[in-house]
Amino acid sequence: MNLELTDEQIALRDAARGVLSRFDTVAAAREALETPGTLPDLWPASVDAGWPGLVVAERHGGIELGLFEAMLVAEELGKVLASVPFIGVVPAAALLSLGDHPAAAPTAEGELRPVYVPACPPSPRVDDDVWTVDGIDGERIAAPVVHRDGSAWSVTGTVGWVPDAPGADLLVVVAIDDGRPVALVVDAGAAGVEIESETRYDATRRMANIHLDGAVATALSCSEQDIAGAWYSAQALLAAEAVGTVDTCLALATAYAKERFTFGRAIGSYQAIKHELVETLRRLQNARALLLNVGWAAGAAPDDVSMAASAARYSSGQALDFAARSLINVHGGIGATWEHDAPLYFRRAQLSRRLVGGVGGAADRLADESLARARRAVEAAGVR
Amino acid sequence: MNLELTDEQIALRDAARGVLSRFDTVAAAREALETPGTLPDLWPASVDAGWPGLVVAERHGGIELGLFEAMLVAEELGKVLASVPFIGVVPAAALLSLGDHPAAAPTAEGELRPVYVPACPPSPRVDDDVWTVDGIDGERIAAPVVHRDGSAWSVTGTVGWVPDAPGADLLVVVAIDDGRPVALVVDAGAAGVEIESETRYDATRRMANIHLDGAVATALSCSEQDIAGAWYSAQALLAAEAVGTVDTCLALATAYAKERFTFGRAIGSYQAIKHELVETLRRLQNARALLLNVGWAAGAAPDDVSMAASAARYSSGQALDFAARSLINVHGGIGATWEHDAPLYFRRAQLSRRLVGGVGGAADRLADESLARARRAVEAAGVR
Amino acid sequence: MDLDDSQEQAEYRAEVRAWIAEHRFEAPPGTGDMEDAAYIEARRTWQGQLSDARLVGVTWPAEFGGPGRGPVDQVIVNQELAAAGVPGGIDVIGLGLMGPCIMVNGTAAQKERYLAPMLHGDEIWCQLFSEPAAGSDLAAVQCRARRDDDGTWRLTGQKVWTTNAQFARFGMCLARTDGDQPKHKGLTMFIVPMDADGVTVRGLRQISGEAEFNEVFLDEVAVGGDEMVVGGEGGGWGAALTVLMYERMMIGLGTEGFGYSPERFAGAVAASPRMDRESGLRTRLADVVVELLAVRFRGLESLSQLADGRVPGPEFGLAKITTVNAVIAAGDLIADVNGPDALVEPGEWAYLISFLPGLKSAGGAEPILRNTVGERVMGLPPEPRLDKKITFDELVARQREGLAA
Amino acid sequence: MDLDDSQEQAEYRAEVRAWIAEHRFEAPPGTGDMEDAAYIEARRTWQGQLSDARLVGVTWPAEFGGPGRGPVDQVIVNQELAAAGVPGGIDVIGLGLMGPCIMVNGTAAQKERYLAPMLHGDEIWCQLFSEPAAGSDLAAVQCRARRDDDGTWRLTGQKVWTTNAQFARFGMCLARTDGDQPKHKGLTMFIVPMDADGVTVRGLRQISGEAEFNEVFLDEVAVGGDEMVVGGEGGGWGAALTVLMYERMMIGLGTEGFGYSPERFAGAVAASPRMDRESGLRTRLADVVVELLAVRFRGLESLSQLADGRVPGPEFGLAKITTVNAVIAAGDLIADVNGPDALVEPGEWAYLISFLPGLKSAGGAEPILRNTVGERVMGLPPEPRLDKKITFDELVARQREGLAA
Repeated sequence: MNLELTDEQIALRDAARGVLSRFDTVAAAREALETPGTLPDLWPASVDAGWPGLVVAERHGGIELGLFEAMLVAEELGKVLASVPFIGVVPAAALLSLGDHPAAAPTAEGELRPVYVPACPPSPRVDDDVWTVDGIDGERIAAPVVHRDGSAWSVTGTVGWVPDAPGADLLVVVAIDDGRPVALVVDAGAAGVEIESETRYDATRRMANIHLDGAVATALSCSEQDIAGAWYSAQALLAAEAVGTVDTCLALATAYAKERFTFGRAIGSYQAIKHELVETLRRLQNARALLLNVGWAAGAAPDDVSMAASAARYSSGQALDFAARSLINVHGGIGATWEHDAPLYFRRAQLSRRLVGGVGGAADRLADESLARARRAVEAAGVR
Repeated sequence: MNLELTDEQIALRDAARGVLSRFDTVAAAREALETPGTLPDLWPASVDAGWPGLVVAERHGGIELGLFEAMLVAEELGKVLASVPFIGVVPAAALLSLGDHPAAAPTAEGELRPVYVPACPPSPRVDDDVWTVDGIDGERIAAPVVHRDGSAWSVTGTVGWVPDAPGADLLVVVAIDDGRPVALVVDAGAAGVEIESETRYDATRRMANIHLDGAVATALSCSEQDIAGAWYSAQALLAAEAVGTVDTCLALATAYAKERFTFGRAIGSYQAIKHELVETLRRLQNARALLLNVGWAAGAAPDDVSMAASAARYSSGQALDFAARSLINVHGGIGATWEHDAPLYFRRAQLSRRLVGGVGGAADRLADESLARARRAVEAAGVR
Repeated sequence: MDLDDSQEQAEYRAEVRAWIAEHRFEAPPGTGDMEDAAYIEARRTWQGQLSDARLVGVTWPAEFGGPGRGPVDQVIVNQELAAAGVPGGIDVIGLGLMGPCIMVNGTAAQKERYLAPMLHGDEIWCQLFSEPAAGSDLAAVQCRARRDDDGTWRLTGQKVWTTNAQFARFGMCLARTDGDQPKHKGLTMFIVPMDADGVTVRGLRQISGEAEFNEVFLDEVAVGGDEMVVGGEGGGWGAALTVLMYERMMIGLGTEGFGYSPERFAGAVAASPRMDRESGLRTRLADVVVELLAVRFRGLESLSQLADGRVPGPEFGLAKITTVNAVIAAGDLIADVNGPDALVEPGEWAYLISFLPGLKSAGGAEPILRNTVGERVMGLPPEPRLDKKITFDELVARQREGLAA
Repeated sequence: MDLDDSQEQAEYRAEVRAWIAEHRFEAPPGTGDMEDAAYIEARRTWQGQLSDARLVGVTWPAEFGGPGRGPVDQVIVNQELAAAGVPGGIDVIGLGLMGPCIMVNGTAAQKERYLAPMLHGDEIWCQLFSEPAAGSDLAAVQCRARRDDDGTWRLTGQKVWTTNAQFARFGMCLARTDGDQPKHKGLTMFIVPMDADGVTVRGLRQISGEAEFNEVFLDEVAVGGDEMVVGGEGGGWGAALTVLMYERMMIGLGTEGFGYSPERFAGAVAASPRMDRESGLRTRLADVVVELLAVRFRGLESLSQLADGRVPGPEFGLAKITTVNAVIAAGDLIADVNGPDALVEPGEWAYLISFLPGLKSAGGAEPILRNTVGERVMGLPPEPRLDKKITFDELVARQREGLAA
């Protein structure tokens, strides 16, 4: 029985921390709000650290670590609001590696940058078998569709708010081929591909709305489970990133509560403040425990990954919303001013919870999985 | 502009308080838990006070006051957990009076006791036009159905958990006749009527599951709006009753917080306790303001009654849940013991929120009404 | 139970409405760039017109040039102005807070000198109370005032959250004149000419990037002699309490004025099919609607009380708590339903979402409001206070020690 | 990241499982009437058997007759007993709390006299700490002990929340021996023979009507001389702290043992079609599931720490807060979905709903736990304390004054 980090995991995490400490990413986050487009390019450092190849198989030149190791890096990114193409890269790299695609090796080496264009597997609640994507207007819409013309494949559809898409060389698109999901590789520069760069509210998060109109595509030989796995990886990475941000929010709020005095006492001595900080700690510890659940499931219980990743995404998203607001509250009025760092974490929280199916979508999924399991258990008991 | 109680309303409320002060209803609530069936019969006192005829027209011998006045009485009943047939009687009496039924006069005089068998009007969200009732197993089921045989009417169906049904002489049943709702009068002793008395968790609340199987019925000449109004009256009365109970919970908790000491201070001086009590007060004041909304709508804006009654039911139900739990929490362990009064209020809260469509159903209805109004506003703007 | 006007009120409303109908085309727009001198000038002129028509400072007594009407009449004026889409007086701080403060605490000469130009919009006022280390705990202000040999008071310190400072003619400033007294004593209220040497005003940007407030730096500012003291030397805390009481009333009666109506928020999500389908969204909408409906009727209740001549008590802070939290929930729901595009800047909902965190602590942070209601309304015992029986200078020294330890 | 046993653990588990498989048919049922002497006797005998097999008090050191294994091994035993549907030792209080208290604080003679019969189930123990006016604030106990001329200690007072008192042979009682000391001083821990004259045990019924706990009244109970004092005269608070530390560990590791699993609660609502349709129900289920899953993995985390030889700190109280609130939410959801019939008594869900409010304050009320975590884990400053520097008798007098005022 051991849920503690291994020495290798600790080394990976500390290395990530070391890489990121060379950049003032929080100052860069503010600067980018003032002057859009000024974010430092962390991609070279990310390549040096081997992050694009983290989950790529060794035979493709990758490090062949697991999802949990990628989550450790994501947590460090979240702590300092680093703008590194990661959430969108790791699931794409995993699919390229699983599909033994020629782009896997240059991805691992950082020569090619792929991006995962996310699609959500059908819920056990819904009777029909629909894969959905984020619509630009907030609605859930049907995933892109494959058209075949002999051996030539093309893909058509729209996906909103894809993280890390601007600047990507390749799109790894989940699309529907005759009712079944396939993973496709599409060249970002191909005809029929429009990548419309966007930022919203959090200047550190580069996104794009992707319009595919008969874009030439090649199929990856991935299983349906691999394709679903990419969605849950993205959920888990967003969860880990959020946990990192919560950690920072709590540290900043706690420090301030010890040094700020009102009515003759440090404000951290008042129950209202103290209990709010403890509540953040409670949520942080719970969310982090759920990251362990994902890591364990990814290694030992693949059937549990969907539930574990959804639980982690939901828990961490709620924790981040609470922590970012609490960070402002503890600071009082000054925490709601432009010059303060607190709004940068708040902006991160506000945008992140609405990406890749949203935190609410993860809650729905978690409930659906729980109900489906309970119903299967009843059926199994009836059969016995 | 005046939302203050009139002198007549204050007199009515004080009279109710006076009547109830002659009984130790809280002690009776505990006694009935120990020994089922021992509740004092408050019906004679209720008749003396004129409550059965409160909303009955003067021409039928009633006092012809409005819904808001009945809510003032309900609030007093809720304050002391009085077990008086009221929530079930008032809407029934109103329908009998509106339908100019011969039973209206003996109802007003307390000679006959009717009970309202509730049915919920269709929501603006649901496309089909289904009136529903509480099923015995917690599901929402279709309202009873009318069968006509020439001029002879009969009704068939089941309605779960009808408050005040045991001991009633007449049932005022909402049923569906060829797709439209009608209000029917059914003799409680008629063939095909089964009134299965039940209590659950709160011994002060007498209820019955009602099974109608071809029971002979006569139709009341009430409008569909009157029939829907009966449902909203029941919501409003349950809301007012809950507000009364919250009031008592808060008073008891506040008194204890002033006299109980820990760590050398009265516990009410700690922010955790103080802020929880203030939260109860906030919820109480909000719920009470929403009672005023109902009272105003009932008098001046009939189209707003559905929304106002749903809002009041939801707000007061949530407030009562909070207040009853908080009453226990403030008392610590002792509040969770049988001998203490706190569990009596807790039991009231637990059952009440699940009756007559439930507090959650009221929330759903409130959302549906809000969305429907917003959508109509958009349409109206489009037409203009 | 009657939400309609009394006959007298209806007559007043008709009169107000008629005047506005006649003059609305002379009014400047209701919102504009508060850094733009021309816009400010237009608003100031408009306040003068309203003042001539007796439609600002409605509750100001006749002896100070006001119409001397009741607070419900002020609400009627506000409602009619809002219905016509026309702004009220620009100097909300002066009209609502600083004027009453001078009426209660000022000398005859001060009333004579300052009230008429304030009412007419000729001289705009700002409130120099809060400091970086004195927000909720206002009595902890550190801005120091000392008297020169010639009797001139000189003020040095930093104030914050100052609305309208960028174009105000005068500020009402709470400063410490004696550090050897306990914190609530030794405070004095000063009138500060905002154009005096040593006054620097700097815009303070909020989360949205907009400067809703200012910081004001005072560097050895010579404000004048005792004729600039309101409420007497050492009487600053009493004068400040007057202002806080009026502030509570303003906030309590003003929530609908912010546009925080349940209808607006329901409208923002009604178009999405997700509302009918996904778990929790309708319940969250119901939560927003029920809270804001309750605030609406709580507001009407207190208008009824005002009409009866009763002033709302500190429980009014609860309406502020309810409103702020419900609107935060509304913004959250709207962005959840409409996705990242709801966060576009500039944009209605991004602005709302950015604005609310600051509103949460403005006018009393939630724990402070709850303390006040618990103690003053419910009679719960106060927390032990460590800052009341020692001098202010000693208190500050102890805090430094506490930090070093 | 590995939830499987180490090889050593796997071997131990196999050994334990084999013993249980062989003897499970000799075991009494896991639940029974705790007022029934025959059932108690059967449970006591079973504890003796387990003790002979070294399957109770797994962490008790060899010098006190225990197997001296690690806490993870105790968890393995608990898991295997639970999996086989067989109860553990009846004397959970003695084995988990009172035994360790005597090991740490007792005299050699006390260890010799009491530990072996406790381990074997021959003498069952109860904990006489809490009082009606001393729950969260345990150091405020008022039960008085005075020494007779012949050296006999006599105890008078009222204790409450006493598990197993109805059949305990001994109680460990915290009593005040000196009211002229500040409250944390002047306390002494006594061993009380529960059959002594003047001891009265009364069942204390909870919301459900079941007596889960007892009240114990002590009326001039002669417990014996100094040989009955644990931890020395005036050393009661130190001895109590030992117990509180072990209590925290018991609660922290024990939540799944209560049957509070996400699967159980999801199962209770899965049959209702309303779950797929109505707003908010699925979100509420998700809230329950996510919290209880987190508690499960927090528990596994701390087992990993225990396996590493590290003892979980006070943040463990947070798992209790999470569990209690999640289970309250689960009961609420289940009754909302299944309607009034979910509240039938006796019944699984009515019992759950009745049980939880008491659990909320048991083992530390939520505000106290949050204070502890905030101060001891996060290093936040404590609240000012008014009760530490004065004598206990003076403190009680002041409270009376406060009430009279």
